[in-house]
Amino acid sequence: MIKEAENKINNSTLDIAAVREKLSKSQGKAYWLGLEELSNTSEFQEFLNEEFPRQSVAYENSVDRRDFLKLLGASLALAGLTSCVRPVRPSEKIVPYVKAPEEMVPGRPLFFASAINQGGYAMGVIAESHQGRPTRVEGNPDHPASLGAMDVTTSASVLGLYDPDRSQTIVGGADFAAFATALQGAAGGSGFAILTETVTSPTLARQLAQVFEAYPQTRWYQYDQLHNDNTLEGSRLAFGEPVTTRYDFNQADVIISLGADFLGEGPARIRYTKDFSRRRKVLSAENTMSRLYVMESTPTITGAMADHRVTIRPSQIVAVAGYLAGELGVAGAEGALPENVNAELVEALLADLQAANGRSIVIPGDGEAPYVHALAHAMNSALGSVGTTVFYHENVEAQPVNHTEQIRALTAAISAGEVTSLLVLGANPLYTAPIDLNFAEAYSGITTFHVGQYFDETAARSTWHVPQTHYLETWSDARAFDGTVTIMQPLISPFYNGKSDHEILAALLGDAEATSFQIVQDTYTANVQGDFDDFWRQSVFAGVIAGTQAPLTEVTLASLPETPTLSSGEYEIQFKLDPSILDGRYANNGWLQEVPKPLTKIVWDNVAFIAPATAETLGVSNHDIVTLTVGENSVNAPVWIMPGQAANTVTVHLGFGRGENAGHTANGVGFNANVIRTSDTPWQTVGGVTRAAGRHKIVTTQIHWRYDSPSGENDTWADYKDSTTQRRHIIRHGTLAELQAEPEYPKFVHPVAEEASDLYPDFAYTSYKWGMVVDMTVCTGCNACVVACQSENNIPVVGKKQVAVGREMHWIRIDTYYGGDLDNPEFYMQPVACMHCEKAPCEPVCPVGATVHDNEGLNVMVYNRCVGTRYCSNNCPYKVRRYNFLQYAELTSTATELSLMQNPDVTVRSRGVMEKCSYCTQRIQQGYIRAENQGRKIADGEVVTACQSACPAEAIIFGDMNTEGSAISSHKGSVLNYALLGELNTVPRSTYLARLRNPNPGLVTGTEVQS
Amino acid sequence: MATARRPQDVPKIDETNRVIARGETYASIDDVVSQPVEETPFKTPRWWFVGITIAGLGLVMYLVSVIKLLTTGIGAFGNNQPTAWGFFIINFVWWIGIGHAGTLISAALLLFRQPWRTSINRAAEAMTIFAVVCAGLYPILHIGRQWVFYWLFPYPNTFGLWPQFRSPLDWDVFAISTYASVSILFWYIGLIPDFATLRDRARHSFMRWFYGILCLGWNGSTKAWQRYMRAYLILAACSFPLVLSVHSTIAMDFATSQVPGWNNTIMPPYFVAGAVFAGFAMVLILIIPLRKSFGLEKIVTMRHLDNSAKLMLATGMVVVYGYFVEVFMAWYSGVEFERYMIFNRMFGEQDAWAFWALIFCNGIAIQPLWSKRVRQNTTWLFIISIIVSIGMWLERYVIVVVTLKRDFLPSSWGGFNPTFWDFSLYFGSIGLFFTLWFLFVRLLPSVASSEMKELVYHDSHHGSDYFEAARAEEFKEKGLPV
Amino acid sequence: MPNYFPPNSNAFAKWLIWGGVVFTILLVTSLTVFARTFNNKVGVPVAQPVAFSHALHSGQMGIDCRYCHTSVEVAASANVPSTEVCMACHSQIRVGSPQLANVQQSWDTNTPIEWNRVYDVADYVYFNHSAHINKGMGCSECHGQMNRMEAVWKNEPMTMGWCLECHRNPASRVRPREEVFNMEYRRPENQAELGAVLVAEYNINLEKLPQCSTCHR
Amino acid sequence: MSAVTAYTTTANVAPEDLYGVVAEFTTVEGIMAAAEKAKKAGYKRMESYTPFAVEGLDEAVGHEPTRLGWVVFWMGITGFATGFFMQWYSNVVFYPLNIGGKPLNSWPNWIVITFECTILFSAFTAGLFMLGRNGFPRPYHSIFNTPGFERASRDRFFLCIEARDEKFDLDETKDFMETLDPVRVSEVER
Repeated sequence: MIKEAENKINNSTLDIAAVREKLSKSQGKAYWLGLEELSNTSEFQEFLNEEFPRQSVAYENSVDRRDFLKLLGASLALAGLTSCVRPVRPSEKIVPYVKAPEEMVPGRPLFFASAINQGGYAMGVIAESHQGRPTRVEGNPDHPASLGAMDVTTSASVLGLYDPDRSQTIVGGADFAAFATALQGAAGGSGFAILTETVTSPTLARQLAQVFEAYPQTRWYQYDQLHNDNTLEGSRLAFGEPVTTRYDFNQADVIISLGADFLGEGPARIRYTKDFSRRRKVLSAENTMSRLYVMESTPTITGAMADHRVTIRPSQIVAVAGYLAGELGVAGAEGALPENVNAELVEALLADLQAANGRSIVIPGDGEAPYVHALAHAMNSALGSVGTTVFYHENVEAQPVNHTEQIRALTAAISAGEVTSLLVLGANPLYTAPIDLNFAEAYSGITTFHVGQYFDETAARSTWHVPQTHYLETWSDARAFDGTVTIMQPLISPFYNGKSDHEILAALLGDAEATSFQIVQDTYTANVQGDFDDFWRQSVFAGVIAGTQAPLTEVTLASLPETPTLSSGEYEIQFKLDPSILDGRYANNGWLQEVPKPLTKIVWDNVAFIAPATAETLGVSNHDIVTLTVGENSVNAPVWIMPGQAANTVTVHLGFGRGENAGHTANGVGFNANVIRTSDTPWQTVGGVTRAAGRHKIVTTQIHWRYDSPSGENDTWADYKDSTTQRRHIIRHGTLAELQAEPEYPKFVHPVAEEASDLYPDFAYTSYKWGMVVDMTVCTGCNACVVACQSENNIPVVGKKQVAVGREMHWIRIDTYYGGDLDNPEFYMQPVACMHCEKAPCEPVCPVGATVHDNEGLNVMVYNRCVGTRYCSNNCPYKVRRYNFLQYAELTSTATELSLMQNPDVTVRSRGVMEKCSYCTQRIQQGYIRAENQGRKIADGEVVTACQSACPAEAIIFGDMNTEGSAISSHKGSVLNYALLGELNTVPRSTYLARLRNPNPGLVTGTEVQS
Repeated sequence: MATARRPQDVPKIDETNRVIARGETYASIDDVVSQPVEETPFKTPRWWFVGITIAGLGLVMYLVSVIKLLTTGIGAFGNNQPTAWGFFIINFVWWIGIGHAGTLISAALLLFRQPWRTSINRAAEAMTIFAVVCAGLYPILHIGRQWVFYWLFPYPNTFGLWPQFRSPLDWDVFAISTYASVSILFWYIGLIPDFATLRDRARHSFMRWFYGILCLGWNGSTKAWQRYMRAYLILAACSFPLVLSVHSTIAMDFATSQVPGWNNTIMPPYFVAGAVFAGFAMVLILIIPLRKSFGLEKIVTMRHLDNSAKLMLATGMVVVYGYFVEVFMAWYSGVEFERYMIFNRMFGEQDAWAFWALIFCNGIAIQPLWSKRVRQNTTWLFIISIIVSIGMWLERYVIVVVTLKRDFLPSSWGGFNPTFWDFSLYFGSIGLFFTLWFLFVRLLPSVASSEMKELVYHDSHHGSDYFEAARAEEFKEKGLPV
Repeated sequence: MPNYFPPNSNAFAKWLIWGGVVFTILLVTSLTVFARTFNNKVGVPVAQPVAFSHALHSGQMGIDCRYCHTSVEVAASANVPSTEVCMACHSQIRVGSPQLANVQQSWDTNTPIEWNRVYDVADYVYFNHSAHINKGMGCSECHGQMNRMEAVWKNEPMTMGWCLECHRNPASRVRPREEVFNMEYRRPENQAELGAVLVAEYNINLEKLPQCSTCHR
Repeated sequence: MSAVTAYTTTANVAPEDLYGVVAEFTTVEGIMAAAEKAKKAGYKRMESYTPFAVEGLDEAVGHEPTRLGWVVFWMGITGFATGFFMQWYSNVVFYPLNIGGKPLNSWPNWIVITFECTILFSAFTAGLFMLGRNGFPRPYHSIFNTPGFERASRDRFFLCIEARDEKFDLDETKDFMETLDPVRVSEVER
């Protein structure tokens, strides 16, 4: 692989023309064509035990043209196994450097600190580079927003770098010089405006300042769908100034979330997950954990983690918040508890809050009304948690503004003729702007300069379009949620001669030749004491500039305004960013499209969540189509019945329905929820829901979610089927109280007596003994591990149709089960990858010994020996093996520049070969060789698997079980430790810590937890 | 020829039940058996041309499907996760099962001195070999990288690797290849004297050459016969345990695994019974038209059909017992996985139909065979045999697909839905089978004439009921029911 | 009735059978040999764009391997030197010599020299030079006596079976670290004992070496 | 009982290329009796040819019982050993690998293949040894020169007293044959 890599990088002339030509031929039949053969008439009551047969489709060719190109656009691969396809390998060339780069050792990756800029906020990353090819990013441990962890979008960003769908040519004029002159011309005249996304970058701010100096009449607007306007407005309401609130979940004993998905949304989500999980880490009865109450209308991963989850409609949050605030003695706050909220629970909640004396957090959701935020601030200060768990600091944005107001103003200005030419940096307003503003029409009327990574909706309607650089391609800087500045360094020169925002503004200022490097440096040369080179080297190396964290500020509560009356109607519609592709900026990323969404396991689609009860009244079931109407706008959406969804509340996710503008992966996927999203009610509104004709096959990677039977009995087949999961003791869960009751041998961890007995003597694992523990108590099911694994192990994307027939390739999956009451269920998340059983059932059945054990206990899969009988998969109780039914990975013969992204240390698998989690054996081997060359043993924590490094909850622990006092041994020693399907005597090396909840003792009757 | 002298104490047995009609002579046997083979191509009956054309089309479909498989991959078929084994293995087991009756008739019945085997063993053995050919191709086709299937054989290689002998799949490799080669040997050895006959009867020099080479210069010398009969007996003695071991091994593909519904000790015996069951069904499907079209009624008598039907009934009941035990053990074990598996088989929304359909085909449909009238009615026998063949295919469908769909972790449950190619490969293999069959009945003597002559000899000297008589006496002495 | 076949047909038939048997045996053996040698181009010198002579540089001048193959001790791949390395000397020595034309051109036009690969391990095999060098495995064990090769050829079949010979019994090949780069090194008579000692001294993990995961990932 | 009258063909065959004298019979009883008589008369080198295996004829003609059974038995043992050794050697000695935590020599797993090898060796020994000892393939055989021998595979039974029998004398033997009540007696050349 490495030599392959060398060849590629050194004589890789990127044949853009060829790729374009390939892509142009890509119109194919719709994905799910033929899937409707499946008659899926089950009613909503059985929806959970309904198992949609994963129908295979009689398709003409393996991966049809469109799919192929989707995959091409999504994930391509070097053929590691060419010699399996072609027995005789052709003679290869070795192409060395002419001048070898500094500090580069061929075959050794280099690591660079940088940051991904998401909605203006920085997420620190360490990017891995092989011979100059960025192959992977991981979190930067020194960065406050990441602490070394990742989420799906961060891991997948490297795929975005190589995406051949990225815009590659300047449109509107001959070259960049022409663009520059045109831009300067426009700015010189009157009515010039700049539209950016959220700006925290000091350099960009500096340049903008320069622009306003040079062109005083220039206006600046910001619009970014990721921007949390309500939080901003809330803080204005509460304190009169747009301060930023920072929470410390590590210190909190009681957490009340008012519709806040703080584990899954916002620039601090990874940091908050870390803090939250560390507070809830339990290995023995000595440990304690915080208690989380969540009030939300649609299940989120935060809600799934809740100890008490309350399902309420969006419009009721205000009332509930008001009631709570009133009870907590916030002046002027009042509200009546809705009847569908369990009063007893709220009382207990209040008691808890009081008891926590300051070690509590009340956190409102970004989508909630500003008034709710104001109440939350008031409550936090009333509870005295400010300074303990809640902190305020100045807003770190260059200009904190309400973006919805901004786009409204911009539209008005354009129609008023005040703005005649517009420079758009990165944003895609024609897709994301609220529909009622009719921004598109206004936009097309004027001279527009668009800078973006894709030739998207906005680009298509612009006078000029210039390709924008990917964050791995340019120098830049950005602030983290807490203000810490990161200098972002490039790993590779721009693929498609894109331009960075800095270069664009420089060009605007008349210096079309300026490099981002120079521009970014200039920002700091001025105000750095001491040796600049030292400062620069340290800052760039560390990935953070020391001491740039925003200082805390004192805030004084203003008196509460009038309680707003939120319009409520029969049906409320709630808008959410998609958990994977956010507002659509990552829509063309195959990894993010194929990663199963948390809780639902849906791939390649967005849907309308409705509650079971609502589905009954509407008479619809999964895959049916409903029409959502807001005002005069309406959209058709496929139904997904979501347990725990508030009644008469529909939740839709943004970012889909990109038509033909987003690239070959995203085109035609899902529906566009923006068309019913208006500027005055951007996040939740009132609308109509009616059943529409037709069906749309939604594909999920899991078809049975039921944990237990609703009726509790199992004398009928349906109930029996429901409750089988429970009787299999797959998920073992209990409460902290139960653990403390029997700290030695908790019954819920060992529901059946297990005694290990075997006819065979055990193998001794003397050198290393690798093992893994997954802590289900802290796992949020955020999918970070899934995508991290995909990127590390060259796992292909297979497309919706292949997933539909049960051929997804992810090596690690997150099993999700719903238990208890359908209207407000408990959620159980269980990441499952190869267990590396010591008595692996897969091994003895392989006729060629392609899967065997090595002396360190790894269940190794030898791809090049595998003939593909698939017997191992049949015999694997955990069904973690993945099979290349078709040539998913790309062969060298047809490889494009996307192949450069592959990890050269992992073989790429060819058709007809089985694959599975390898415990990242390549990392173990590298660690081993490194250690041996230095004549020592591998240290604890030196070898980290991809999933482990990504996990923001630190739920995955990996290491050598023979090392005394290693993290893994302490976890294996925990009383909560259990083996999945251990009674099969497979002796898995991966085990689980039972799922612990910490419900309010006052609310627990028997084992029944009220919600 | 001399008229039969029959022992006085033998009860008279009605004529239809004779293993060979009265009045047959050495020569007449020869003529009946050899005539269809010796016909000049122009004289070949029309039904033969029709038959082989249809079968040939099936063969073409088979080849097309194989090409599709090799070019596109397993992905073109219905297999998926968790149902990693689909039609390939179903058909493999189905064909292997069919093969078994042939060996059983020729080997086991020879050892048990059943004279009625003689006239049908040749055809049955041919059926065995063709079925094994169809079966043997499936495991090779169903692997992901067919071009390296030889890695399953122990051969000198540059990797320094061996097959993994713990795997039942490698047991299959040995079992199937041994079974195929031994069956062919057994069959060929049996054919040698008849080749000699054809050589000596040949009117065209070409046929004389053709059969002259095939018979290896057989001259019927007594020393040759002496060694021949001993070798033939030993081959039979080898084939009988072999045939039992082969299907037991197939059963162990499932029984040694961990999958609930596969991991049953009942599997080997009930697979063997099922194999014989399906095998005799296929024998009847083939023999009934054959004896009619070639006018072999006099040597392939009702007696043969009747006995085959009886065996079908007996083995069928064993299979039904197997189903019962599966259900009982699942319930009795108290293991949730097993229980759920069996309940899903019986009541699962997707596949209950298959279970009840196979219960009908293999359990209910054979009950009429208790009545002699049905057993002696070729039409009914033919229909029932067809139903049984379908039922046995369904049984494998339930065992392979329905079981795999629902194993340990509900999160990984899946579905299975075969594509066009699954079916085309299946029906194609039937085409392959019948192509070979039609070539066989045209080119080779479909009845072992030299062995028939032995029968004629015994018939002429002791009466055709000689053996029954002998056993009847023996039974009387032991006080057993006759 | 006459005989259909002439009397000598018996002999013919016998010859046919025995001939067939002999032929099969010969075929199998020859194929086995073929797979291990010619098929792998063992011992076949490979022409290169530049007539670089290891015999001259390594043998006569005694330049250390690591002068050009710098990463051999620290990385998986023993890198092929960049043109820069050649020019380090040849900007002074034998400038303008026709044999160096390609090197000069590469330097001037800044285009890499495309060398032909001699040792080509399959892509799914992860051979690591540093691991072998540091554990006392000499270059010449695989590459033969490079110091005597004008044009380089593959000295060993490089089949998995061949790799395993040593991975199963490293004591048979391992040599003192200081001898690793010595092309003229000869195994001593007491290789068995010496090997055992070195294996212990270098902490070579005999258990791990023959594992699949050691070379395949 | 023979309805056919015996007649003799006298091909003028030179003694050196005479193979033997052959008598043709129509029934099993005929040839059995003839063989017995011939043996009594002291003929050793004789052989009978029949369309099917006739019980007892081999003793009548004076053939030793075959040793095929023993050969097969020992080859079966060899097959058993080979099969087991192959598996034991490759798993325990040649490349010991940890397969699913099972012992290296998990002999219960070897049973099936060992058994199959036993059967394979035995069956092929039986078949090939039989052919080999009978000298097959043997397209040419002097006995085929016998007039009317094509019925030897149909419905006639032949007894041949070979010229190399030391008691053989053309005329005597022919006369003796006549006494056996055959349907025909003929001289057969090599």
